[in-house]
Amino acid sequence: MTFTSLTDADRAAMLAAIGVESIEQLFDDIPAAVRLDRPLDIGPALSESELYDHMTALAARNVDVGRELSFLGAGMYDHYVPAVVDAVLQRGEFLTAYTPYQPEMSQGVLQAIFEYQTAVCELTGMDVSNASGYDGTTVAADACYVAKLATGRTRIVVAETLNPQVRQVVRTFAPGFGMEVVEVGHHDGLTDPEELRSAADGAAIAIFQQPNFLGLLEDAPALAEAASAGGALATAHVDPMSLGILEAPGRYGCALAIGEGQPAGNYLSYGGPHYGFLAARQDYARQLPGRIVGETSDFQGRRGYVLTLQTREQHIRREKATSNITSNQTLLALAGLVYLSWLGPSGLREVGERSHALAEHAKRRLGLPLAFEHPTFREFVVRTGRPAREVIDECKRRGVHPGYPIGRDYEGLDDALMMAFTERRTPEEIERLAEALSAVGVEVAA
Amino acid sequence: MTFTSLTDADRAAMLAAIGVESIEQLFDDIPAAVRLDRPLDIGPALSESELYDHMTALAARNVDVGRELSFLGAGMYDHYVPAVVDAVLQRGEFLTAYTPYQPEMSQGVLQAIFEYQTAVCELTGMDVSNASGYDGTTVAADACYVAKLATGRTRIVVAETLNPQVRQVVRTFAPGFGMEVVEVGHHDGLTDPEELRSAADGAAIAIFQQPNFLGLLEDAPALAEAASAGGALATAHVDPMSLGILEAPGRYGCALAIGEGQPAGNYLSYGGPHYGFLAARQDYARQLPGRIVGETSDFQGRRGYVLTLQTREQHIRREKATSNITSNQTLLALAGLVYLSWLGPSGLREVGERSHALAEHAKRRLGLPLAFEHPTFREFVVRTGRPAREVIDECKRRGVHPGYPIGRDYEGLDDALMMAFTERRTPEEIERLAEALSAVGVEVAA
Amino acid sequence: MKLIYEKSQASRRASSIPDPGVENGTEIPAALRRSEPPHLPELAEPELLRHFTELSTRNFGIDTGFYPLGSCTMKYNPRVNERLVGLPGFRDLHPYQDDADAQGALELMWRLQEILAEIVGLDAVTLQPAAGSQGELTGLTLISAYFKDRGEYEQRREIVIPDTAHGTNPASVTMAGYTVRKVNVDSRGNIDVDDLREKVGPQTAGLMLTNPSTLGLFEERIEEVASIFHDAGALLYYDGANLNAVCGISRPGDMGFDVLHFNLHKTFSQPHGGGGPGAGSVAVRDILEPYLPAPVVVRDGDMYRLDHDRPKSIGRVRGFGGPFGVFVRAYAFIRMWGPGLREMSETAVLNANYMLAKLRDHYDLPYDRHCMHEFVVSARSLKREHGATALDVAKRLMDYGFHPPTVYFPLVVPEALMIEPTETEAMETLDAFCEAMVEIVKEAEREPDLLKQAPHSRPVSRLDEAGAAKRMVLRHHFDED
Amino acid sequence: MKLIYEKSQASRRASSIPDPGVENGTEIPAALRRSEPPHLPELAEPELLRHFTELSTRNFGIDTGFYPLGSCTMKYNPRVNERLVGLPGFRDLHPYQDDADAQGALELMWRLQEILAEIVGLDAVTLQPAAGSQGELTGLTLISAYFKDRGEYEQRREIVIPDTAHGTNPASVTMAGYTVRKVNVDSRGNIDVDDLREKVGPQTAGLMLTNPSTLGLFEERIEEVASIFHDAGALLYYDGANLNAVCGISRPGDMGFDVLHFNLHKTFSQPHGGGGPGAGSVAVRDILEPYLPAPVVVRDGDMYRLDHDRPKSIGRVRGFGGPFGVFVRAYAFIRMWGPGLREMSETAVLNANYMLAKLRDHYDLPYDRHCMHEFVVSARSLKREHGATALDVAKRLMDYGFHPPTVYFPLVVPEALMIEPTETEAMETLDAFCEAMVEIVKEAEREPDLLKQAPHSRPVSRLDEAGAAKRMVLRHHFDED
Ligand SMILES: Cc1ncc(COP(=O)(O)O)c(C=O)c1O
Ligand SMILES: Cc1ncc(COP(=O)(O)O)c(C=O)c1O
Repeated sequence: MTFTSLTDADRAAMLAAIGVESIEQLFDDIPAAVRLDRPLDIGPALSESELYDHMTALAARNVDVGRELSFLGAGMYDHYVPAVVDAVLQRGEFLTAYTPYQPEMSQGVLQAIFEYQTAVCELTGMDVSNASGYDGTTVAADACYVAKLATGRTRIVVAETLNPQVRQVVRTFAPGFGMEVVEVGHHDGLTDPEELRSAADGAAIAIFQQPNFLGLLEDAPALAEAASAGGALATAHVDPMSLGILEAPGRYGCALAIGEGQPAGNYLSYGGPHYGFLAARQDYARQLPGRIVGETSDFQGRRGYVLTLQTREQHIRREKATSNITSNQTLLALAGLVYLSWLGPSGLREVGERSHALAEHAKRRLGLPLAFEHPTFREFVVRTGRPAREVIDECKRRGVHPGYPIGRDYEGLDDALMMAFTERRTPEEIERLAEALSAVGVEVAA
Repeated sequence: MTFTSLTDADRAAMLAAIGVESIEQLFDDIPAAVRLDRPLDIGPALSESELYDHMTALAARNVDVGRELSFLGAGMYDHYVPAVVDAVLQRGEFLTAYTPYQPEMSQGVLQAIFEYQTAVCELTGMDVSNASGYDGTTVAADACYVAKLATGRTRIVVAETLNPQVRQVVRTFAPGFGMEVVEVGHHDGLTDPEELRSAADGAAIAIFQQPNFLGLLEDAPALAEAASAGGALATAHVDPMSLGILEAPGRYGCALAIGEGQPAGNYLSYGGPHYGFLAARQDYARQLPGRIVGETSDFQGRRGYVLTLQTREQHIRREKATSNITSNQTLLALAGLVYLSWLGPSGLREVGERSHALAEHAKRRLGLPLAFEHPTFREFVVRTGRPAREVIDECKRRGVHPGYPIGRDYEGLDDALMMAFTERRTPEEIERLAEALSAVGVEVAA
Repeated sequence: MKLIYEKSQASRRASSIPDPGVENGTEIPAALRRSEPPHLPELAEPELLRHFTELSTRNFGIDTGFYPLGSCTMKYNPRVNERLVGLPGFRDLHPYQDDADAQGALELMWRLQEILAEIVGLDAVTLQPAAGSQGELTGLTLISAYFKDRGEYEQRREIVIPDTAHGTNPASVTMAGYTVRKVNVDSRGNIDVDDLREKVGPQTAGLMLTNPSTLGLFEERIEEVASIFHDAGALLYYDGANLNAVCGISRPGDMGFDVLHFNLHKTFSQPHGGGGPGAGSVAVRDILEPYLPAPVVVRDGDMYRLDHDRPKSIGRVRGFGGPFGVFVRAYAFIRMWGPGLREMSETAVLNANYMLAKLRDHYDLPYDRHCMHEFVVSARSLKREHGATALDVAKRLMDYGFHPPTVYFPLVVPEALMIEPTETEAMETLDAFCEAMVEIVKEAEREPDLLKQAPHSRPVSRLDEAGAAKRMVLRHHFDED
Repeated sequence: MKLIYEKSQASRRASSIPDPGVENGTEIPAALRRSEPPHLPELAEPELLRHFTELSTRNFGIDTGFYPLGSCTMKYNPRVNERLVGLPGFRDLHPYQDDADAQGALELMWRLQEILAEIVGLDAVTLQPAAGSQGELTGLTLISAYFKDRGEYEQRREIVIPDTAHGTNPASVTMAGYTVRKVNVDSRGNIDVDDLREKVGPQTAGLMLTNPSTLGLFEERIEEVASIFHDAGALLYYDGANLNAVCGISRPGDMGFDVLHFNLHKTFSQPHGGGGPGAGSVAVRDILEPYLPAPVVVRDGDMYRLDHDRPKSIGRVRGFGGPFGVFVRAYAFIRMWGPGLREMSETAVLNANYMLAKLRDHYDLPYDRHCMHEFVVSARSLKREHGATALDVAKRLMDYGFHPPTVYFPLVVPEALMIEPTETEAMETLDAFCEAMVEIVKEAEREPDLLKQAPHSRPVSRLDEAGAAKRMVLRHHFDED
């Protein structure tokens, strides 16, 4: 199956117009030694229906959240994505357009991004947002670069309760940025503001997560204050779905707010593509990486939207650029915008409240010892009294994935499971979870 | 989940503008005795995600053709519907528009129907096609009414090899039309032209099917000649997917060509919605039921399309109307147009050839006695030597639906299965069919 | 814009078909083989999709804007329904699948039957009919079967229909083999009961009535009307096209109707797809149940099955169990509303009355009553005074970005504009539409040519419909090649 | 057009959220609770969908028409890919699902890794990077790891880049902690090898090169260039943005490159979605394999798994295994073409050369050679003679229904217009575009204001980009309420 229009007659006419005998001749500039003299060994061409059968067979070998009752979270959540999101994303005019370099051709996507930026600012309480980062990990690295530019400093401080993947990405790129990473350990699952204060003194940036990776609510205002006291950019990594009920980072003094957009409008999709968001106080607008859309007007004074602050960007400033993003995640951010518009403020609050209520219900129902006795949002860590890996394997045989084996990332939690609850879960499903756990020897409440 | 915009404030303002106190008052004209004084007992309102879960649970209790290897056909075929069909149908401008009464608002759908009419005419070799009928059964009843109008006669002749459902629908409506139905039996699966000739003499219409319901190729030119000899409208019920390799009814003297559109671009969808097509020689254009689109021009002389020949229709002629179709199957016919455009003439031919080749391969591979020793297109009837119902039940336990129990419709075929093959089937699948049959004691070739 | 055929080029194509790799000699006799390939479009997929994408931009749907096409209930089509109908368990289910392996589909149909019966207050439902007009034909055929069974068929040859009826009603009557007996409408838009009494008698098989009527008015003396027919031994048929006005509020069964069709595609929101698909499910009182088309879905304990064994059945009216995809959407729609369907109808009626209030001083109002979910105004004065017709108003509305209302129907109102907002429109939209309607009246005074020449903003200007019927160009003709 | 926020109205909403029916007191400390709700849009779903539908009509995509945006490979996006990516087994798969229950996803990724390695002639692939520019940063970080391992990192601080390079190359170099060393381009558009020899030495870590270059020209002396670097102990990085020219024809690994990124979203057709998503998978020669980001997908017998145990890995560059949905589409695309990918590239190159032949007499041609899959012409004479710039030409093309090409890039060509037709365009489309380009030259002579004031046919006329940067209105501001 190919997607070309040229017929033999077309080809002949075109070669004649070019003035060559064969297509081969067009490749004369390629030295013989570097030409491939055999067909690519990548399997035969498939027709659409063969491809469909092949791919459905592959898909059938995955156990998606519709095929087992899953309490996995750990950064990616099974909130319901309404069909209207797909309807918008499948509009060819959005789907098959690229970066809106030519604003007159692209008012649709430009206005949508402007609306998205507004939504992110509203969620986070910030002044400015970019048009999207790659995901919730890379926006943290982006934030570090912003901080370096803004402060001239090089130390990055991260809380140990920040998502491990986020910390890993920061560590990968910090050396290239000329920065170093310091980690602040947790105490009983939480970050101590005073430890953060001293670590962040003289640092470029301090990043913490709310709710943190363990599902716990940090004393975010205290952390923000402690982080910024010594001049570092206080940066909260936040879950968009919490922001209907949890305070906006901009309201407790953060300079930057970042996060993973997946829970807000993107499918799980085995980890991507999703969008990361990055918002800042006005002071840092000119240091932000990524596309940014601004309002302007046309010859007739009509309102319109364009990519702006381009002097930050690679295509203008090249090696001096402060933004090195070209392709970004606009389509996923558009999904986020449609989803948040579908929710509205009350819907967002309800999703938060109901996920929270179900999680609290599950805590009560299971009655298992909590690994950390602190308030949580929609995810918590329990001790099962058995190696988590075994509990998972055995529950899965009963059609239940009971949660994330958090011992993978933190010491001393090998018997612990982190369980996530979204508005899609039901009390009946929590009952099934309790039954499965009980059946595999975990001592849940009767 | 509802889809209304009115807020309490809106409602109040609107009631004030109307000059009533409450919505109740707007219903004052309804006599008290016929008002419902309790809530409808239809289950609680569901949110979108609850609905989705409920519906996926229902869907999961159906064994679709992706979940078992199915050789069912008998009028509905598992040809592959390419994704581009969905992409077009999901365009809101097509999906959510209605009948193009206002042509200036509806050039998109009008031109599409004109293109569809052209495709149907090309397939069938006819001069004029309507914009779609409901399905492959109702177009047969429509054809009878056309014939009555055109001939002033009342006898309907149908071949016994015409799809039983089609015959049933004709029987249901014939009395209301003031018509009566005569059936011409089959001989060894085929219709005898001479029997048809005498039955059709003085009749309004004679309908036969090519390939017939038993999968066999009738001597269609002979049947058409025999049918029309006595002045009846020779009408072929044809399978669109056969028309890349089988002769067009218009070329062998039919007055009308009808058929079920499903195989050409519609999903199986448990039987509907699909489209029926109805095409005719020019002589019968003014008797055709259904919407018909014609070319015209606007004030500036630009080409455009409109619904035409409306003096046939119910909204103009009321009880004298010859067309009583308002809502039709345009969206499904559009799917047909997109599919046929995707195929092109060579694709249509290839689907036909390859389905045929697979069926022939299966005949050879299975080596089972054929119920009828005549050429077939992509479906044939074999004798299994056991009650078909049992063979089906036992094969299904092995994940194979071996075919349609044709004994349901025709005497003496209780041990027979009718098996259909489309381009989606493979030699490996035919092997699986052979294995399943063999495992349940049917004596397939080794 | 070019036709797809005009964009074709020999030996282009979009499709690729699997090669089974088996012997491919044909067993088809030469005499039956196609002599010349059909002229189907030949384009690669990119051009194919562009063609239809461009075509779509020349079309207006509910997604584009307000579509107050009276009698058609052009409400929002929830996108979740498209998702559901695309689930492989529904989409790819063969209609001859064994009942045991189609339990989800059968349960859905059974539940829908039950729900529909409850909504209209009748006893049994067939989902088979393909659209409203086929529902009518089915309903009338049921009535025939009933009277045949009672030996009254030959006697009862008339169906009474008011002037306001939709065209399919009289057309269905004829096709079902009956004669139409017309009854007048009185000054309040109701059936003229005195006239009615004269027309009903032993020759009467039944009444066909839309209630609320196509004027958007509830039949105030419906109980009396019903008894006139029942007293005469005749039956009442309810045209359900206007059910959106009364869900959860008043039930046709309780009004005295014996048989009706739903337009599932209207009341319960189907994407109309430029003309269809629809579904014309029919509900009946118990006396008519034996005659329902076979098969019907029945429940035996925990299992659902297609019941083909219905000796008195009129037979099939369509293939299989009916347009299943439409059922999926209708069922989904109803489940989202639940008993709130009442609020749905209330909102539809409120919206219509609000518009009526805003327009009543600017257009002629044939019947001065609260309307139900739709209403009819007339451009009679406008025509008389400024020569601007209902059609001109309709065309001019396009320039304001609105789909026009239904025009010239019902026939009893000259220069009719039949406006149905549905429940899914926002007040601002209704305001904007009414403002445009009022503005157009002013334009008619000021500059009538603005209307006569309208539309000015569409891909084509006004099209010559009469010319089309004369020319009869009904398909593309290919140059002989 | 109004912003969605300007259409909002308090207490409207589209969503409805299940009520779990459990105790719903909150356990969240008051001090952490939200003090004021965010201003998110408040609309019912019908208005929501209309808003985005209308917005979409103000946008131009490949589905709308020709989009010859040089360097971006705007080819047709097969719709089957959208179907596949929506299969629940892919769409709803949690990334922390156990490997044993994600075998289909892992197999797909593993197969894609293998295929990509074969296409470029290198040994190993990581799918993790999110886009081309992140692929670059990843590749440079791999180079750093390699030199750190060999103790040469402190010494090798320079990356050589030609003038023609895309902006992300130098930007990535800086972010990876290197210094850019520029090398000139000679009169045929190749790297100036004499200049190069002077710039490469013990301080050199590597070269970053796009081949064919952003001029659309194949680097004729690539073997020599490669040995200059390898002889100096440095590595070669290949920017894969232009891979669409050479699939199945010439492989970067065979040219001497050691590491490269793919732009899966270009070569292997992803819907670009108004800016993204993309994928910048990176392929490396065996010497760099130990440093690849973890995890990578490996195959053990019949099983596939994520290998996290990579002691020399540079670490993660993105979450999870990368943008999986992009892999589904890229894999699907490649499987449809199979070894025919060669024909894909040939067609892309043929299309470009055909356009070049049609335009060469009308615009300035900086380098007179056959081009590869794209080419660059200049509006320099047009500007000098008629004051019409490349930008004016671009804007005027909109009025002809085309998306403009890339303009003002590469920087080495003044008034550059960079045109990339891809393989999916029909000859008629190329003809129509070229005719428009030629016509625009005539318009520039005749009526230059037509260009200067263009576009004339879009929802807005030319927008003030400088003004936007000054005003800095980057979000909607709500009236205090
Ligand atoms: C009042 C009325 N009755 C009957 C019908 C016929 O319904 P359908 O279009 O579904 O055949 C319609 C709609 O067209 C209608 O408005
Ligand atoms: C030549 C070249 N290199 C690198 C890139 C960067 O790729 P991406 O947009 O995927 O980050 C691009 C595209 O923008 C490009 O054209």
